[in-house]
Amino acid sequence: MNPNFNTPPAMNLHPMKRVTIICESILEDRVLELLQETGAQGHTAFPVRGGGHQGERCADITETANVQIDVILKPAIAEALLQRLQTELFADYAMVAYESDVRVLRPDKF
Amino acid sequence: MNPNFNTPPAMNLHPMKRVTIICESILEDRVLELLQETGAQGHTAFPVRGGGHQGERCADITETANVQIDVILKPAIAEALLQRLQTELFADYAMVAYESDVRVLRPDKF
Amino acid sequence: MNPNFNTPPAMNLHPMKRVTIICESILEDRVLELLQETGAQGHTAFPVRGGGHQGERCADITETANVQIDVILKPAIAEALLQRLQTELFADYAMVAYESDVRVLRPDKF
Amino acid sequence: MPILELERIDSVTDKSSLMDLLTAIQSNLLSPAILFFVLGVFAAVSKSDLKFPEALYSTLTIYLLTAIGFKGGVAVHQAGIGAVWLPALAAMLLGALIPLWTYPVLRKAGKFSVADAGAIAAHYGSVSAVTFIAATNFLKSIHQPYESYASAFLAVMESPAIIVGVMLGKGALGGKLSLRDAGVRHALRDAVLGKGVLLLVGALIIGALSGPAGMTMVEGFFVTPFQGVLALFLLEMGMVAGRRLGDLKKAGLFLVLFGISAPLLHGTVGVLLGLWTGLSIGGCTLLGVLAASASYIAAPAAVRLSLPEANPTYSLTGALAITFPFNITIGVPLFFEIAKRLHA
Amino acid sequence: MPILELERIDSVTDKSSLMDLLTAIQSNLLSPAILFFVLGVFAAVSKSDLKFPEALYSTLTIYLLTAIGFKGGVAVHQAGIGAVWLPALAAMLLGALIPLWTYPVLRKAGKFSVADAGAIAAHYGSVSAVTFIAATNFLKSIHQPYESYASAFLAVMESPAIIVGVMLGKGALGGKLSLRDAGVRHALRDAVLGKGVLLLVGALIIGALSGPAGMTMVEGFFVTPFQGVLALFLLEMGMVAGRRLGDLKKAGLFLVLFGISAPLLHGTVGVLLGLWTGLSIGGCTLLGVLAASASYIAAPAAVRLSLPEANPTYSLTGALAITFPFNITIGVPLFFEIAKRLHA
Amino acid sequence: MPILELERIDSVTDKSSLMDLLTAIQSNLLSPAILFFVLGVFAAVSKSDLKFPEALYSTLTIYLLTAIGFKGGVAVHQAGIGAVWLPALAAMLLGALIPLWTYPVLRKAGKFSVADAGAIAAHYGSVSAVTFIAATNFLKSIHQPYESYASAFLAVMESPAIIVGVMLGKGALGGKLSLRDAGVRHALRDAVLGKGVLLLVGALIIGALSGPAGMTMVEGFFVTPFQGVLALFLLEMGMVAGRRLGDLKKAGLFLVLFGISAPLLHGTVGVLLGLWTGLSIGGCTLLGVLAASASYIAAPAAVRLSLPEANPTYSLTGALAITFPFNITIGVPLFFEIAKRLHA
Ligand SMILES: Nc1ncnc2c1ncn2[C@@H]1O[C@H](COP(=O)(O)O)[C@@H](O)[C@H]1O
Ligand SMILES: Nc1ncnc2c1ncn2[C@@H]1O[C@H](COP(=O)(O)O)[C@@H](O)[C@H]1O
Ligand SMILES: Nc1ncnc2c1ncn2[C@@H]1O[C@H](COP(=O)(O)O)[C@@H](O)[C@H]1O
Ligand code: NA
Ligand code: NA
Ligand code: NA
Repeated sequence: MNPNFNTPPAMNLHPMKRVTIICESILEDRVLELLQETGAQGHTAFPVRGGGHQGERCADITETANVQIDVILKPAIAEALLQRLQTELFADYAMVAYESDVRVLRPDKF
Repeated sequence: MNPNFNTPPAMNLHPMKRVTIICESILEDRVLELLQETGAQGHTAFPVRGGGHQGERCADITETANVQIDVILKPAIAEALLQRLQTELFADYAMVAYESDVRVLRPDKF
Repeated sequence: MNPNFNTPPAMNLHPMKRVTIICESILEDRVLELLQETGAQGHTAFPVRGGGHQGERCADITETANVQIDVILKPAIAEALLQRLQTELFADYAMVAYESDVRVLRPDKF
Repeated sequence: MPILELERIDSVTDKSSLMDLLTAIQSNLLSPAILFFVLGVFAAVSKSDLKFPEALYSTLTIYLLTAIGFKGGVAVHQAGIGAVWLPALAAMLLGALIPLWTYPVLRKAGKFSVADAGAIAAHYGSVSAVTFIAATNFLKSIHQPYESYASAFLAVMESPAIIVGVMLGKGALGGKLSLRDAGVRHALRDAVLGKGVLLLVGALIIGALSGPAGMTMVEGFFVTPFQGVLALFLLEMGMVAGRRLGDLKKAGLFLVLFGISAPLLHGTVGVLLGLWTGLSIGGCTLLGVLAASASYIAAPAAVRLSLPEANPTYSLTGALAITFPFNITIGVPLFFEIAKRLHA
Repeated sequence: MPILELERIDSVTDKSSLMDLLTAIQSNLLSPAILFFVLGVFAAVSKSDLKFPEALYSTLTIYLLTAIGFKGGVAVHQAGIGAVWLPALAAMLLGALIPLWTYPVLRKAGKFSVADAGAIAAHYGSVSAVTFIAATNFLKSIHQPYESYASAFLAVMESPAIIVGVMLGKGALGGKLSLRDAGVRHALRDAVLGKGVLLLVGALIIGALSGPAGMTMVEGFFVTPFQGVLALFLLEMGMVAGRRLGDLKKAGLFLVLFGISAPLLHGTVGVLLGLWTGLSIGGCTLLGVLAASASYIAAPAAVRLSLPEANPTYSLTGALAITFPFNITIGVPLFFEIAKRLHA
Repeated sequence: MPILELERIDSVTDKSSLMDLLTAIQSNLLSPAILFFVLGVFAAVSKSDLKFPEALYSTLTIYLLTAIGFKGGVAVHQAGIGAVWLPALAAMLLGALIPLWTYPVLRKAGKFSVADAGAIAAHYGSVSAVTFIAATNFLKSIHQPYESYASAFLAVMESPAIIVGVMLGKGALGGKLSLRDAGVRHALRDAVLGKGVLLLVGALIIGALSGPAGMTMVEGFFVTPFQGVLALFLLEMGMVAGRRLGDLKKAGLFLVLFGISAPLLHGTVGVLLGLWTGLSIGGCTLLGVLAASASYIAAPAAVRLSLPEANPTYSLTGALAITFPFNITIGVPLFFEIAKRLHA
């Protein structure tokens, strides 16, 4: 790998995971409960529209609106969260979830 | 690189790319067509405001509003998508696009 | 690390950082000033709601609304930006900030 | 405000004929509200870039539910609970019973799964506030008086069918139902505290408490612009219904037939029930329309959370793209005609 | 509602003098709508934190277009197509022709590129609904009757100029135009199905179909609060225009001059055309104002997609920050004065 | 529109007794606006899924501020600056002074930090437009005339207290204040250009310039639906306040006591000041209500930016969850009773 490509992270930055969940608006409260049970310390949410295997979700009425929920958490619990989402919600609802790497200054906050 | 820094991904997670496109609202339909042609299986979109080389886009009227479109897709087609965006739209419109690495549980969905 | 896991980036893609800032809506202008001082060339913003150490911010009234500000910038200045956010704003306001790796086609734009 | 909202009772002609019905349908089709609905369907089908912001849809919903509840409450204040309780109770029972005969038909004839049949039954037993409002507008436009406390029936008919439908969809008939199930609890909760019921019942109580004095204060907001707001809302509903037309194929022919015959049957039953509980022609029409209507505000949310394995395409397409347009165009004048004849 | 919206025709004094014009301008400047526009400009220039949510802007746009279309349709219903078609056709032709003389001026004198000249020409040939509404308000405030079906002219003038302007901007004069070009198809589509045209024409047809009976139903929404809603909308437009003031430098002196002289010329032509097709003083004023106005709802979207290489700063700054404020403050009373003198 | 908004001055009975007060409170509690507030609290406490879109909250705020400012401006136009300046100046001074005695109490008795005490003092010295509107509605409902230019007092009372409170919170008493501090500059700027002040003062000036002629134009929007819009807004405010009830524990008992006794004291002072500057019973009531009210639109934003170390939970919970409900339910009829007795 080209050493210039990924600049080495500075000392003060700490690795975390960001889990992004996009799902039917109606599920927001259930997903937030699930986050709390998994040990997440916070979350950010906003309404989105989209499309996928369950068809277009054009967000003109609440019933077809989506919400995106982003949560920063310790790497150790990110996959546990995704697994729970899969077991409990993936089968029945329009939903996508993925994780990515992020870095923060205050690791104890998450 | 500090081995503790990037926690090794769990076995069940599969690498994907996330391509993020931020552009004039008016382009939404054209970008969605382009996504479909490139082979993306879904997308998520929401209105944003912003600023860049084409000036402030403060989203108070539709003509100066932006939209952000996120799409998760197979790594193989991510760059093709970015290239098409560049050839067909970058020159003429206010637009930014970038890709990043994400991991999902159900690779066949994307 | 599994070589299949991180697909090697294509030649034409250039590494950048994305810094994501989530904070009280009221701070938007101050954060944008700070971005400009740090040398960022643009930004994208949108209203979000959320919750964290400072309690629920449910965005029903402006006083409890959040904004998310995403900025793509040269890796060299990403950490400087995070450091300034920490020194000047972290203590007093509801706020979260993190950086992640992204890749773009036109590095000179950022 | 008298109990029958319009004093002038047009002497209804005896020879109520097909001509009358056709005239009523025609005049209904040419009202601004219905025409705006058609414009919305056209906008969706022609893929125009017209889009309502989601906030506008929510705002219009909040306004319509609050206004209709408040007006009904003031009418209850004037008529007294004594006049209201019997037809209201009958309406409530009707709502709870509709799923019981709808469900087996959907299972047997429609070959729907347990969950899907329960979900659809819940939608068709519950009611549509906007269909009800369109019916009151129709009655006003032809100067037909009606019990203005009828929106109390609307308020009490929202929830029961949802609860019954969800229980059926959870396998109540197969003895599989558990009241400890999180889904069932969700449904019960949503049936009582969901925003539709909360606004309707809440505004109804406020209207009943503040009475005509309160009405004088807020009339300029809840009454004056009401019909125009409805027209705007129907423009949006037209777009929503138009966008669902594509799902008709997925829904299948049976659902299309069901979406038209269910309101015909339920509407007639509703009119009869009105007759038995002593309602006027207008009141019978409204009870018929309520029974005929299918919910798309309260039911979808509650059902989605409590019967996740049900496919929402069926119930939403049926309620929004078939039954709703049928009711506001043909159903409303039809149930009025039926009420008129049965009263004769 | 009579064809001329105000029955009382003030006997217009003969000695129409500069004084009259100044008085008219002054009374126009002191109307709430214009003052709210000024407040909006102040809010933007002083960088106040006042911001309208985007959903409010869309909602106000939808409301104004629907209301003006509907009112016009009811007027067409009353006047009959016979009275409307000739001036409407003339208005449509005028819209299509304006780009033809605007384009060469912009190319030669303004040194704009082919695409930029086509884009600006499209904006100035098309029309601004809000300017039109401000003009009807002005006429009402001075009790000047006008043909209330005039919003039909507004509806038919939106599209033609966009199509002509885009063709010019695509190089039609250089023979480079291809009708198979995706951009041109987009423009044609948007010119017919864009939300501005769809709402205006749709509501016009609805008004024409439902007539005065329909008007009675929705008057409390589409008429009663109309002028106040306009005032609120102009507050927002003031902020939008105020924020664009900074772009005036980029736009250059030529565009500023053009943004004032184009409406002067087009407005006079519009008034004359009204005279020839038999409109009243009020109707002539409105046709003048339409010709003078520049589009900022329909044109920007269509032009941006079909002429992407055109710089939107030029057309938007011209339409929003120069021509719009000029028209609503000075243009409207001026074209009224011209109409009055030419009728004398 | 006369200076006293209602011509019919009810002969106020002499034996103003506790009965009168209780009757006034009861009738106030049964008004639609207050009942909708209660419904909102219930929706929040019962965790219903009812939610207002943020855009609706902003829109309602913009509407209410603009309407109240405009109406006040028209009244100023009619009364003349001569009648307004003295009580307006007194109101302004009162706003500036309230933080001076509030601050030490909060420091000493409440043990709040310098910043927190300054922040709370700023909120309680500034004013709440919605409380003011609720008070005018109460007066209208009991047919009590009042100086309709009183919203000018509202406009001038917003800013001074914020400036004084921020200076106290920055350590002005300890001599630590620096006027070059960015925070203080922010507060000064926001106190003059924040959206609350801008809309109120702007609309006031517009009303004063356009006068009754302007009022005729926009009455159908700014007056007709006004009270109903307030009811809808109070539904939302009820939800906001209800959600804050949980913070009462964090706020502590002292703040609860303060949130009730501060309005009692300030309200009485306000009524007295009205008496000295020659206001009617209605006017005195309104000045009392203004003094008693605590800001939750202008102050929170300005204070958050200029006193970041202050905990917003204290000031927002006090203003929204304690003082606001107290004022609109009990405070308003109480200050009216005090005004009535002092006038007797
Ligand atoms: N490939 C994708 N990229 C981004 N978002 C997606 C993708 N697929 C689905 N989504 C989002 O997830 C929601 C549910 O997806 P689905 O369950 O596939 O219908 C969609 O409505 C989109 O908002
Ligand atoms: N450096 C950046 N970081 C984040 N978003 C950006 C950046 N530059 C531009 N954008 C977004 O992309 C849009 C178009 O950018 P531009 O083409 O540079 O005007 C802007 O309005 C922003 O929303
Ligand atoms: N763990 C987290 N993941 C995602 N967003 C967060 C997280 N913690 C806090 N936030 C967001 O940052 C805002 C401020 O956080 P705080 O300062 O912890 O109250 C919250 O309102 C959320 O929108
Ligand atoms: Na039903
Ligand atoms: Na024009
Ligand atoms: Na106060």
